[in-house]
Amino acid sequence: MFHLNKDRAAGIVLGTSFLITMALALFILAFLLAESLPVLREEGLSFITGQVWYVAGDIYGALPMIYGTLAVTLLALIIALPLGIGSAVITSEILTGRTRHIVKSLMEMLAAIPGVVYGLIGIALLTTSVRDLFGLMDGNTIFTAGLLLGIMILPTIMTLSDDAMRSLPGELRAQGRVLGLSHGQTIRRVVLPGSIKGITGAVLLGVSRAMGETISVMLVIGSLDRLPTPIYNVFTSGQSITSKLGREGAEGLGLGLQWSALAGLGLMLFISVMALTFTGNIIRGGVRPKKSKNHEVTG
Amino acid sequence: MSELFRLTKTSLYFGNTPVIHEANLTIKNGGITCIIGPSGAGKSTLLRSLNRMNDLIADFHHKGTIMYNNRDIYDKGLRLEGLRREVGLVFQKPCLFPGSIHDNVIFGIRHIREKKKEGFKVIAERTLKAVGLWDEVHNRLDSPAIGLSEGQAQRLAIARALAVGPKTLLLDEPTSSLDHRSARAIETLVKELGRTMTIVIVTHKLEQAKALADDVVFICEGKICEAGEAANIFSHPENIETRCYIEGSPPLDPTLPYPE
Amino acid sequence: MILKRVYTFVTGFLLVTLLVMVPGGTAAAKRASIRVTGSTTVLPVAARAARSFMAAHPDVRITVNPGGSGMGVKSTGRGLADIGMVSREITDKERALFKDVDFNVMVFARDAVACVVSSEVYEGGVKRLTREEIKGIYSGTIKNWKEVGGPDRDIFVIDKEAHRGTRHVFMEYVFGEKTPAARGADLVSGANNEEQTKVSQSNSAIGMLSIAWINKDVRGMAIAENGKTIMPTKDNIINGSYPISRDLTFITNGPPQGVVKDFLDYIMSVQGRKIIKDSGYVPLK
Amino acid sequence: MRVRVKDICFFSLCLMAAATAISLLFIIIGYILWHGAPAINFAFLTEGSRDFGAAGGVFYQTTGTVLLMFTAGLIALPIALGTVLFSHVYLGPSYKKTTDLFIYALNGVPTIIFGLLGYIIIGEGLHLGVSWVTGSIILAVMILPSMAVSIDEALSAMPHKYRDAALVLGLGRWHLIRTLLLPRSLPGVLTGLFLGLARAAGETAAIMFTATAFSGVGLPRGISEPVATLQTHILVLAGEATNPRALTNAWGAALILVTLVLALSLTAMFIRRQVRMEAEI
Repeated sequence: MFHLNKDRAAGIVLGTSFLITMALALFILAFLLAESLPVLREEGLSFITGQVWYVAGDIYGALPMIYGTLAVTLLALIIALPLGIGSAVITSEILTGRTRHIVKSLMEMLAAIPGVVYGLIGIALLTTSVRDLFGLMDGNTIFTAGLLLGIMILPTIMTLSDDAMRSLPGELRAQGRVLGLSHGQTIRRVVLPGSIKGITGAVLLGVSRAMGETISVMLVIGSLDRLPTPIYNVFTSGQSITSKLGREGAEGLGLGLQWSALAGLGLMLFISVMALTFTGNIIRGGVRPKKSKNHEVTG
Repeated sequence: MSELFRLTKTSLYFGNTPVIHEANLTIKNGGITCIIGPSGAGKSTLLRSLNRMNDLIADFHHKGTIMYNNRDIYDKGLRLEGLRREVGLVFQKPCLFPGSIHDNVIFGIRHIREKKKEGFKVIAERTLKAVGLWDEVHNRLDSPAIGLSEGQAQRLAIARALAVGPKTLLLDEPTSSLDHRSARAIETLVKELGRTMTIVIVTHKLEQAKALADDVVFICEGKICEAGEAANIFSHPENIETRCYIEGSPPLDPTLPYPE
Repeated sequence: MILKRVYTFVTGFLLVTLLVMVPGGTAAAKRASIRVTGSTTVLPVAARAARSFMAAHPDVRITVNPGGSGMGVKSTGRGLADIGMVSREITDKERALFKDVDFNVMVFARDAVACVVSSEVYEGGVKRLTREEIKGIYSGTIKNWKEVGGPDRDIFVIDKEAHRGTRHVFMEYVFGEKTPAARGADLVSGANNEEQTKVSQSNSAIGMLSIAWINKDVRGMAIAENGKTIMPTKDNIINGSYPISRDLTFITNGPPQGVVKDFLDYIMSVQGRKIIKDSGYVPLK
Repeated sequence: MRVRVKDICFFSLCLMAAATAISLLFIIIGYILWHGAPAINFAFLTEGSRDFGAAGGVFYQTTGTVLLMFTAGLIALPIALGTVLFSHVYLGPSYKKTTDLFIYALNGVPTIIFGLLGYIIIGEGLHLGVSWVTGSIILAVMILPSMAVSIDEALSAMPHKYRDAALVLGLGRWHLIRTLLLPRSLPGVLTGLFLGLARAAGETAAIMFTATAFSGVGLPRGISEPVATLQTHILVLAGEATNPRALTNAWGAALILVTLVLALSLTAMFIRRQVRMEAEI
């Protein structure tokens, strides 16, 4: 009996912490849903399609923020994707042992630098460079935010793509070479297509990270709740969902329709990021990244 | 003699694939029962299901009943830990924990009060003596168990199982990865243990079965082909597959042309 | 064994953190603390006053946080701040949100909001603007500095977050309402420091700032009104001629009591008035 | 021959990408060092800030960051460990995927959302206000999943034979945890702890309106007082990018923060690497 009780007690304690963890994600979703109901009822579809966010008149249209989020994410991807996959090819297929390890560690360091420091670099270096380089009136633009985000998600895309390529069995490469393909051809025709799932997953996770990043975007995007004219002109100020939440969150917290609208923005962000994270993790093959044990030469 | 295990229409599945199909079997109390059969027949799966070690495998499930001492081992009121302490099991490959030899022997009893009263040192000495390892290791009980040879490790694993005080010991091909001499030592040990407790041993070595078994269960392709007293089965196998297996030729496949 | 040592270390780390936290938690109850939040225009006064007040009263801890006037009103309303810094009037909408709260407003200084431009524009010839010109710029009808007598450069229009006190006061003068939409805006800034930075980083910017933030890179425009040109100076605030001026206030939930009252009294004292003056505002008589 | 040309182009493109990526790191680190190092001196590390961050040091900001991160770790670690142990020992393997999905979901939640909800639920709902404790709880929730993932990785990497060998001896669940899983999860616990601490130390959005105050903050006298942090200090000073003194101090604070975060991450990476090497033997 002595044993059973201990097991049960441990079960209750551990089970509680388990339930806390499991409940958190659901709770956040439920809370955001509940809080954003008023604005959805009030605004309906125009919450998503409306272009005007005017607190004094209780008009909340989130289109500029949605546009801003999509635009900075897309820009970030355009920058990070080729750089990330190109570097992953180098670390996974060319480098071995110690060098590979060092390069990967350096990339992880890049990922560890806090967002606010990126923001500081953005403000002090990037905005002025972008302004002077493109002859703009000001460097606080959607483009600047995208550029900064691109640098920030580069390590995610690179290390996860590297994992994906490394998890391909070595025989596959050997097979490619046996068939007379060159090293480059083997990578292009065997390795890249073979690890496309993992790379796609990596990209989705990178995108979700870009969407959720707040501080650095908030510092350089310009915080203007307006769609640019023409619509593809990313060299103007804009607003992303996160920067809107960061800017207006403190003032609008918990009160009235403004808060409901902010919660609605949060809900949109939450759902899109969740969808990306889920799909990303599922595409990557089960939820768990497969650890590449084969041909891992640890230096 | 009384029966210890009774399997009634027991089927064991991994996913949708039955590994054992509707087996009916009794294993009697006391003595050594050998489970033999060609590899892949489901011997180990059957053995591991006797103390529910298959439960840990994600897609495992079972049908039918497995009774132990006239009690269903899947009975809700039954304590799994209690069952496993009464029915010990030793794996094919010894798995020693990081830590000393002494730590390994008492790993299963470290938290049992009654055992603590008895004294871990005493128990360790008794079980190590029982498996004939005492003389080899008594002066280095505190050194890491990793340093032991494969044969010693297997005997240590048996000692570890014995320390818990089981009434029944299940052995899953305990000699398959050992050299000849170590295997002989284990066989002698098993024979010895068989005098005082029930042993169920899976083996694919016929000589071993012949040397050890009081009873034999022959399994082929997930079915119990034949079970009974060892002497009978080895001298007069009724089943054609059994006979072929015992005589060392492959079973006849009626779909193939008869070999010339 | 290493494992054991590491576990000891982890347990030790947890214990030490606990030990740091628990006495800290109990000690805090004995001492007073005041939380001040809101307008970045008022912040320098509050922060400086807090520093010297704390020097004299070591038991009192006063924390000051920026966030804007809107934040000041709301934090005070919901009890998350003891004192709200507000550089504008409390709006009807805000009062409606906090029906049960009796806001006590303490006016402590006068300030003016200046229309500011980048020094390049100022030196390029734009030294005064009329209300109509500013309105044109902020509503997007005037797009180039040459339209108001400056260099041939596009105007970079910097707006402020809608709840900010500076914007309320500025817009009330320009548009006749506190929270109009500024369709001509190119960028939205928050705190005064940020606005100041954005204006000075640019060579063609227009913005709005409390006169305390005017410097050699960020020039204050004179307002041309009824044939007169009025500079945003302290003197013109005092004599009431500069049109975009305002009260700077501290608000509390109900009349201030205890240390909060002591602190607010300190701000109204001689030392406090000196701090207000040093911060660039006009203390009330 | 065309294959060769193609290959050369392909590899040089990849190489350029990798070089860009790596040089980005060096440019960023170098830039922070270049601008931050002049600010660093003894007084900067040991004094409180004055003149709204433009003068003085960042002592209280540094201690605030460290305090917040430690308490967050203190809260998150047991919960993360409990969660993983529960899913490994009490739940069958069939629940593993669902559990993982939830943990990964939590890991993906944008941090600003933690900040907003934390303020409403913990700050207002539990009346803890803008304080050290509010921030700690929010950060704890934020780092919980990455800790859980690390611990889970360590436990999942343990060969099943150990668990089987323990269970077959009739060990109860609690004893399985005590004798086998806890010691085996230690490297994961440490990796997770350090990764979590690094994340907590670098986070701004989740704490900027829930835990910190800008001015007038010393060492917090209790968990219900706000703290100053390097992150929010940098955020405020970043708004003053034209004031050279403020900017220098912002870079100094950034240098300290980056050093702290990188030291923590490198420790985590080091431990994880030791574990991997052990697992490969």
